[in-house]
Amino acid sequence: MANPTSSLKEVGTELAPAPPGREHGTLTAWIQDLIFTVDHKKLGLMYVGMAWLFFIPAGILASLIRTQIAVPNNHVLGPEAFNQAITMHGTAMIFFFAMPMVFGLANYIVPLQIGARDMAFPRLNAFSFWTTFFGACFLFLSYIFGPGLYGMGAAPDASWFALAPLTSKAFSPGNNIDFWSLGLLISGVGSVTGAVNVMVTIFCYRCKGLTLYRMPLFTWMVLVTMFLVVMFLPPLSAAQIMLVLERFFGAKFFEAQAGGSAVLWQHFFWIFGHPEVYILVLPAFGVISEVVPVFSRKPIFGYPMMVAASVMIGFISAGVWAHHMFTIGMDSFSVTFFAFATLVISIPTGIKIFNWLATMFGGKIRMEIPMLFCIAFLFQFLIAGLTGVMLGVAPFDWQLNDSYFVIAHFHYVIVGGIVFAVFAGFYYWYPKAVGRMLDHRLGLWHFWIFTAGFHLTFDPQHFLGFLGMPRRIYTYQEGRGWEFLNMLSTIGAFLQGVGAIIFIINMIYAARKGKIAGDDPWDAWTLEWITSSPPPEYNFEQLPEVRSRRPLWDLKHPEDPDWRFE
Amino acid sequence: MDTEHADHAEGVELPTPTPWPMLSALGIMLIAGGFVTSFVVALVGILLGLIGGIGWFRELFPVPNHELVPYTEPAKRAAPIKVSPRRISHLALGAGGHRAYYPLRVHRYSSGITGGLAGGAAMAVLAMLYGLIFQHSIWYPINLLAAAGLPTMESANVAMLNEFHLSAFIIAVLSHGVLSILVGMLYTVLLPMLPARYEWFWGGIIIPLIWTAMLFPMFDIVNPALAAHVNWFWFIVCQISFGLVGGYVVFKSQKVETMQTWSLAARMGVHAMETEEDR
Amino acid sequence: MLNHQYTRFSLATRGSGRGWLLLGFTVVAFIGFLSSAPVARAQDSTIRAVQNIFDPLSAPAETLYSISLLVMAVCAGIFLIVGGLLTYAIIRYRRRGPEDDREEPPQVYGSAAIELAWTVPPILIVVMLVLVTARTIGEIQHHKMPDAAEEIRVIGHRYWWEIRYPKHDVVTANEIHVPLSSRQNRVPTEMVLESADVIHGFWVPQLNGKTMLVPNYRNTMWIEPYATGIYLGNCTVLCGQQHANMLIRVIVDPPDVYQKWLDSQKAKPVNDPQTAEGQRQFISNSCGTCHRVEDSQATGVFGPDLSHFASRATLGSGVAKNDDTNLRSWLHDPQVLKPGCLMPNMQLSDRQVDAILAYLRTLK
Amino acid sequence: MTESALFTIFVVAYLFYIGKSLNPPYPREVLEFPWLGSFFLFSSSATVVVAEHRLKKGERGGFHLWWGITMALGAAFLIYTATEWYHLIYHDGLTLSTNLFGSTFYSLVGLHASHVLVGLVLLGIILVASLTGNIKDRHHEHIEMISWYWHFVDGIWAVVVTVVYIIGMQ
Repeated sequence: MANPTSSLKEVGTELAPAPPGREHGTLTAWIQDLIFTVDHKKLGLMYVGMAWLFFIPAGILASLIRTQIAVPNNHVLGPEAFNQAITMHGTAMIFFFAMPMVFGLANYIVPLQIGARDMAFPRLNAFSFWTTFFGACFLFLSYIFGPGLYGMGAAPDASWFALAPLTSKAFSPGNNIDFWSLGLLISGVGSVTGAVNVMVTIFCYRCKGLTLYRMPLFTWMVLVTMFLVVMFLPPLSAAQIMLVLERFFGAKFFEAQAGGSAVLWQHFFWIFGHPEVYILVLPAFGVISEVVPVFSRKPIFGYPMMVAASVMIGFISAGVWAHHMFTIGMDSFSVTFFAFATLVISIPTGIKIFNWLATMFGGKIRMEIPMLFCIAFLFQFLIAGLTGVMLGVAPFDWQLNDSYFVIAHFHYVIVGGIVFAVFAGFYYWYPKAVGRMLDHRLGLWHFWIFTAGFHLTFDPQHFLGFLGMPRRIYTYQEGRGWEFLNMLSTIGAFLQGVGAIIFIINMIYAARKGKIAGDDPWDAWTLEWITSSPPPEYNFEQLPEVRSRRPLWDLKHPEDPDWRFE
Repeated sequence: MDTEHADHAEGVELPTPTPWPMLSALGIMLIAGGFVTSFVVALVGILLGLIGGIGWFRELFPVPNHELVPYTEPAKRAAPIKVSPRRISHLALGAGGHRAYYPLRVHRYSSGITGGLAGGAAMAVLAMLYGLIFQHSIWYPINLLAAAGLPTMESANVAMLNEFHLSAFIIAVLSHGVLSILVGMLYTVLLPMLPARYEWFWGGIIIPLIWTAMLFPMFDIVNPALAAHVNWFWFIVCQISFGLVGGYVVFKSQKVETMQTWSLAARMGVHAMETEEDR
Repeated sequence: MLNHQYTRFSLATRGSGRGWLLLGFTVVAFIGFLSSAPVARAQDSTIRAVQNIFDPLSAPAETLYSISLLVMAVCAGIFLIVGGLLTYAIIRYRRRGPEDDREEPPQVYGSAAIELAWTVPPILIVVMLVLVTARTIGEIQHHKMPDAAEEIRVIGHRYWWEIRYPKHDVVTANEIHVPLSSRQNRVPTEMVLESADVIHGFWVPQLNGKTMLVPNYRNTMWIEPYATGIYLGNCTVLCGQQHANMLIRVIVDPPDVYQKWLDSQKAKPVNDPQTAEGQRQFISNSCGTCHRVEDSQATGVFGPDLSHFASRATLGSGVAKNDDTNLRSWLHDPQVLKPGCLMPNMQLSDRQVDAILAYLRTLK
Repeated sequence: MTESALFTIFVVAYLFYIGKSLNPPYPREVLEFPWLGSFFLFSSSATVVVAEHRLKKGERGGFHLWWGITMALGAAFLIYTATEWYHLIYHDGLTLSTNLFGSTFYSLVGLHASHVLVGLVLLGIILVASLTGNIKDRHHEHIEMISWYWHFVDGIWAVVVTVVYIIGMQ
């Protein structure tokens, strides 16, 4: 990695004149700008836009899935369509909604928070975005070019963790699995380069005075996240390369007849798969750690512990992957070890929850929309963590694994945790990016409908798991005790859809008619609020200089600044 | 790449927008597309990737392309941060209501470790004494403790419980040691929060009783062997012995102020040492 | 060992005060669940369609049940405490009006002491849970089988189960008969789980947790049911299109009934001359390349063994009742009842279907 | 870091499948210890250091010479690997799809070879740029990075040799 200080003085000598032919306003100019841009803010917004773009089909697939299993012996989707739907829903939500959302927020917010003008490698940043985007397009093209009947395409159908022998040529003869592995490989390239870029940016481009120890928590969590991406995405890529070699060149990695092991794939997949959860959830923690203090009007409680806990989570997450595989027939020592590691990871997570709680204690909590989402996040993530403990206790997991309880658990993490944090972040930073506030009343509708829908959807699924309903079944027979709860869950899913539509309406409405935000609508403390909303292309006229964790507090309260107590 | 954002009087230098990264990415996608469709697509992809890559390289070499982005007009720039009119309220140091959350002084954490070990030792001695008196074996309580984690111990009979088992010994010592140290550490923090005059009573007797009561309903599942063989009187005596001995060691140690209390006090514009004296 | 489990079961659920205390902790977590509990105790005592993991009827499931109660109690306790604090914080410290905006609250950075205080108890809980987990794992995985234990091999195929009884030389499919175990006469059943193609998962919640069937691996699990009935379960690992209809039926019989069933499965099929035409059609339409019928030319191994087909209650791995209407539909086109299953439509005429149906009905 | 993780997975796969191939050829029968290839690659690590040293001292000619030697050694390594593979494929009949050994061997060694190839391209770009006089002081950092990459590739080869030719042949 380059050392930025060594040549800071050296100014580029050949300045291009003002670029010709880049006038604004027309559609072609807009598209040209999208393709050409290397600005971290535009790319960040493009990431976020891409995330919402793929959220829509993935969400529609989710509602189709729920419709199919709302009642026993239903025929909305056939078995093939159902398997494709669950695969595409899972893959798209993880890789093409949540991951771009993480990268989008990181891209947009991190340089602003650390007082930098842009990312370390702006062109690489554009490349990362486009590979991610094209990877996603590639996957969805399978609906057109896949090996389906009657000229229709067929999407991958081996579920998002694509367990090994099912994906081999013998059991999945078409090329839809190839769409899956190649699409994710492409976007994996984008994610890794993007992660390296963010890491270098954070390490080398912090403004004067912004030591690691003063860095905003969101940036800290993003840093840990990017480490995880760089370390743990390659195992998935490697496994996918093996799969591609196997499917195209007859290699024998996972083929049972040649002595290959289906277990190996699961190990590789989950070495990636579990840290992936933290890749997604740590930035969510970051958002919460930004929003909760600002709206409680107190600094984050126990900043050093928050950082330490994130780093610990990052480390421990490397050693827990096999808890997804308790039912695979491991020996008792391994089972015990992974159960232990899994339970241990609940400790730093618990510390975080307590710290957020302590931040709220003694504060003056402003119930704005971002804070509402944070509070809901705290409740839901608490439950998600506790169900995670239940799953971590291996003997209990033998009952719960691969049942609807697991579905409920990880949707609590991903929807109840990450998506809620994303909403919180959206309501929080939307004014910064657009210059206008999201509407409060619509926000309230969105919050309450979505939260109600969320609980109606996923609370009953815990009990479905207790009642023995396995995941990924496209139909079930009457009399298993699942009908009522499934119906509830489906109604909830549509309620969530309504909530999401209100949110989209809010975004469109606010972009045109929302209240003008001003530079610092929330009276916040981190550097992104020091510049105008939306920020100029170069972010800051003058690079800021900070003396504490809350530079804006120092400016707002010169009589009692933070730096006096560091 | 390090010279990308230089300040000038009239604006800031930023990298020139460029289509090459996007073209390279498109090329990569088409190469992958070649796998699932036909090699022609892959050829186009390789071509695009090469064009993109070369274009990108020329963008950077020998000197990265830049353009000068002029500053926006002053009216659109961010306003300077205004001084907040809000007052900041302060915690009244030493006020009763807040003490429970932010103990001003805690015992040394090291005293927690020694206290925990001492308490643990006292408890172990008592338990082994019990074993010696009633079962004529000091290994009896050790095996019972280990039965929480050892399936073989769980179903063992009394004769087996009286023998020495290495694995049981290791598990028992480890778990007992870890638990003792942790509870000792907890004591360093908890004791200052308890009602000041009767620390020994709360820490020594009430807290052990509380955790015994909490353990009671789940005892069957946590450690069925112990649940089956337990002598509750001695069990509670052992727990209290921990509380008393551990609590005593911690209690006797010197209290130290934490960084947090210092900065908290200083934050309030009150000098920390003075406040201490005030108390 | 076993006695322990029985007593613990009764302690934890019935009568004993401790059990009630424990249940008290979990009440919150159970509220929604209890609403479905009446369903769980359905009237039909023979078909146990509702497989509630909190209503275990077999030794290992019961051990899992007791540890799950512990974990849920702990989690419910934590939820009450943290959730309560959170609710308290929201109500107590919310902004109460414009006057609150004039003042910032005290700026508190943190407190190492209090953080230690809330770090240690979780560690204690983790240590306790790990100990219990380790013990339970050992208890189940290293369980000593008595000599009388029954052994079966369960081989997962795409969308059906092959069941073999090596001690008795019996082969059947989809419907697993196992003996009842009682305190006087312990007969646990040890299952060896293998797969012929992709990964499957075996799960009958009231009998035991789930275990995967992985090609090239030999996994084992055991059950020891102490209530008769037909237990329904599912394949739990996505194995292809008909994963949802890869249903499991475990039939727990009293020892004498079980013995009778074994004898009937060992008996050779009778060659009824009236169905000779059906048998001929069966062979000539190459049913025998995939299916096996004892003492005949049909020796296939890809599909379920049909030697005692008529003795089974269901078709297509539990997808439909084994009656004439369904069987006729199945023979015409299996893809109607089970779209995506590996048995192709053999394009049989009505006459052929009738003949084969009559033949299959004699395979008792 | 990414690359290390990527290699780790292939190494793990190789180790996992050692001795699990169901049909010949087995590693012991067909592999020979790559003395020559290892020599080429490891010595190139030394020459690249010399080249860098020359560059720092401002000796353009020496830099070109040693940089060129590094490239030649890298190319020689690739040629060695190619002949080894040619021998394996046409003489021993070991291909990617023969057995587990073939799959893991070619993927691991191939992954490494592709990194050598990328390294060669990077070295080549530098050489061409330097010969045409386009290398300025500001690029020294990049040259340093490329030489680090080259060392990294060497380090990986040490691991590959240990796994494939020492552990794998027992």
